[in-house]
Amino acid sequence: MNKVYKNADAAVADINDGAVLMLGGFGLCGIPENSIAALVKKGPKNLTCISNNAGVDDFGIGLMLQQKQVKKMVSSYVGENAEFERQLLSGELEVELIPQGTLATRCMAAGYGMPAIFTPAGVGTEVAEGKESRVFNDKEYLLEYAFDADFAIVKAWKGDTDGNLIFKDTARNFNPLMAMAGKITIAEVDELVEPGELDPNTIHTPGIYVHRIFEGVNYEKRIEQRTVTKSAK
Amino acid sequence: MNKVYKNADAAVADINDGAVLMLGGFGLCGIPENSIAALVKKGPKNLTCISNNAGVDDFGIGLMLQQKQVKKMVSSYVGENAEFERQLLSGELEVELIPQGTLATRCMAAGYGMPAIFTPAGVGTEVAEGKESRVFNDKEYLLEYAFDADFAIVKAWKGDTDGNLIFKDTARNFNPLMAMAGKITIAEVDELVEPGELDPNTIHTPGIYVHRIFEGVNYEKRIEQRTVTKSAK
Amino acid sequence: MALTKEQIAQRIAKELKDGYYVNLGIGIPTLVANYIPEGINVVLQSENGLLGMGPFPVEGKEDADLINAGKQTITTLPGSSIFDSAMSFGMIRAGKVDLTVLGAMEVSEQGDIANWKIPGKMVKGMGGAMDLVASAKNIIVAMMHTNRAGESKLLPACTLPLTGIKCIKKIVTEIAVLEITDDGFKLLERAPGVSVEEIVGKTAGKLIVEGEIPEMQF
Amino acid sequence: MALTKEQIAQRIAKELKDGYYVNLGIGIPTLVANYIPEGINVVLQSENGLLGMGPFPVEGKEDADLINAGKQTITTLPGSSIFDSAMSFGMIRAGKVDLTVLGAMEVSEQGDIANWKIPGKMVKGMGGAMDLVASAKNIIVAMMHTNRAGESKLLPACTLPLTGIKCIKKIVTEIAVLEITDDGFKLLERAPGVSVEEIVGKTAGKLIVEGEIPEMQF
Repeated sequence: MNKVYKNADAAVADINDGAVLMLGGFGLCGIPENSIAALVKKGPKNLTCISNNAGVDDFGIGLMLQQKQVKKMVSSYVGENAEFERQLLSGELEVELIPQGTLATRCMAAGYGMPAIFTPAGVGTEVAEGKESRVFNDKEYLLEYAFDADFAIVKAWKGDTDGNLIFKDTARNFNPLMAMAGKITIAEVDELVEPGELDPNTIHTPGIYVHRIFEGVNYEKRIEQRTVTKSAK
Repeated sequence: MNKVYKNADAAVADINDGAVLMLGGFGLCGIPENSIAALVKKGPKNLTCISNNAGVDDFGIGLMLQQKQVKKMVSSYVGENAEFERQLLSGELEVELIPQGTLATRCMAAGYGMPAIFTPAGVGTEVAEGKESRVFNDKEYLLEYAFDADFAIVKAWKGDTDGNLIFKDTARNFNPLMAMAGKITIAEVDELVEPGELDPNTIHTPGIYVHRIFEGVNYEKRIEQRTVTKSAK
Repeated sequence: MALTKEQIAQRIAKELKDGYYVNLGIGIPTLVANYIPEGINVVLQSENGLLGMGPFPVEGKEDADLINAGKQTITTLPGSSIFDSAMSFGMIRAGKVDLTVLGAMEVSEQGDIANWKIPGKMVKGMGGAMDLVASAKNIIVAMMHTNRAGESKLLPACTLPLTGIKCIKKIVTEIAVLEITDDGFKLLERAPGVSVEEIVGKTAGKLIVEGEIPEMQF
Repeated sequence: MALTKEQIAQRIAKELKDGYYVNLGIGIPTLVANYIPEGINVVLQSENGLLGMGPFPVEGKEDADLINAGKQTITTLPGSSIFDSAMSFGMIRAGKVDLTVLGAMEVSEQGDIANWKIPGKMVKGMGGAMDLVASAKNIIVAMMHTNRAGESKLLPACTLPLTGIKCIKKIVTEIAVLEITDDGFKLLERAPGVSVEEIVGKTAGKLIVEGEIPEMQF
């Protein structure tokens, strides 16, 4: 069975209006740049995007926001984005804010076939409103449900044609979790190799979780906060 | 803070009567041979051992069973061990049988700070007796609790002095899960290296989970079922 | 003529589709790997933490660190991946494994299965069987139609302690291929030369026989 | 004399112990890394998936794939490890991180904290703050004692939406070190030259002052 797609356009061709998407990345680090560009080009609307952040005005999911493709964002932090703020305040955009660890674990739960998990994050806060809570060992936890996404779109460093993925440094973040969680998982990679080229012990996402893979092009890998040490220690 | 211990004797020196232990390995694959030998030598009794299997008569946890050190085994499969069977039938040994995936996930839950998880394994069977169950999306799941172990004892391939671990092939199995789950985690490794020698992207168990580490000696790595192909294809 | 174990495996192998991820249990199910149809690519999962299991190693190349869930020394194929037991059962629970083939002591007409415990005998444990049957979306049982005493293993209800309930989709025995339906076992195929009457006689649970029952093709 | 932000960080750094795994929030907490005492080895966790965070890279060595939770380019130190966000918050929830240092808008005398949302202002989200405060066993808040309007940020009860409840253990401000006890804020130390009266005057929540209050030592 061939999992290899020619490019992002081909891989996202059946993502249509109203789809629920997971998009990997933390800030602009490890985001599926090619797929986002292809989605902007193809133009599906009313998307629900589960992603830790919403990009910046002119990059990442921000590009989809500019095209008004997003109906709802499910994120832990959505700063750094003026268009996002405008749409939110005008009521064009819905946002659900979720603690970062809860977001991550709800992805993992989906990939691990666990319908729900317990986490203490948000107990006693407005995040807990309307949610079931339960005490274990004198500590209160919220019951949080596994996500249910039509597509997970992730960015990996290396991948093979069987769909095995390896991530690099902190560009890993939510990517392997979301890769496990999509009904259909699309992975774009810096480098696509043949089966056998990756050490099985170093695979972060086994190919069983990945349905489509392609080698991306022209990665910008924009840096949000360029911080440097003036002199080497 | 020094995590490096001289040898297995030093690493298990404070494991005393009545301790609850997790021991990594699947069959005889990836078991902490040195630590088991040291426990046999030191001789703590009334141990509870959480481990997928109970070794064979003359190897692995079987050695501790021979010394009557084990009060209770928590496992998914305990065949291949005549002394185990004798102690069980005579009432000397208690055994709790748990589905393998449930065993694994209860370890992971401990390492991830999740007090309990939901799994469908065992629904409608005697494993479900006395357990809380719950329906999500028309499917029934059992509520299973995170393990609580005094010590987790694991075997890794490579480790560094900060406690970072890398496992090899299917000797990984339960090891990284148990490594996350012990109040005190002891890791024995084939090869102990300095920090910086392992690629951070290939670490399976981050050092934060590992409290003691030592380089093991004289690994036997016994094979239970030696199966071979007569001629190369 | 009743099928051999190899033929049961061969018949089950016909259920494989290109791209399938498959978990094969110990015994007859393991033999299925020998009959994967030409031109079809199937990835074998071993629940101790491996995708892409290959054949046994050539003599002298056995590696104690590389075994399958039956504790046999094995090899990996190009494209394989290794993971821990939680992820292994995670992908099983999440329904990512397309087909699971298991042995059984008894199967009920509701699709319940018993394959881990015989009262009065030493209980070795369920291993990963309960996780597999509770999670897999597509389970085929490979077993003999009757036990050594000649009693049917296809029952109205299991008499042995259950491994899982309402989970089996299909059964391949030495004499028949059957599907579990809401109304009981449905006879799909019979072994070459085996009569419908023989299958009826050896099936204790409710058996649906509709129209002409074709012989199995290999 | 009120402490500078650097001095607040410096005072918090005295709480570090050898072998600690530490998560430092954005702002003053980040500065703590600059004052790790000699001879003490501390491992910094960044909740986007890194243990063993090092200093910012030298110019030209920035790597877009290597950032901290504040999205700043960073480096890794020998012995570092990378993991996904679920494991990152897993180790936080499991209490493996020894110390968490966070900023706050308000802290209550029960140890509640508010630091993510101001009604009427654009809400950016809680990021990992709710996970951290609900999970960490040892949380120190680094903040100014009063807000820009001069109002106390140490309150009988928080007025802003909460981030977490009964979780803060200690607070270091520009004028005082305080501990949260069952009976309210307990004054432990005062900044050099700052009077107990000034601290009392700037603390709206219940403040316990017992005996002589020493000046902070650096």
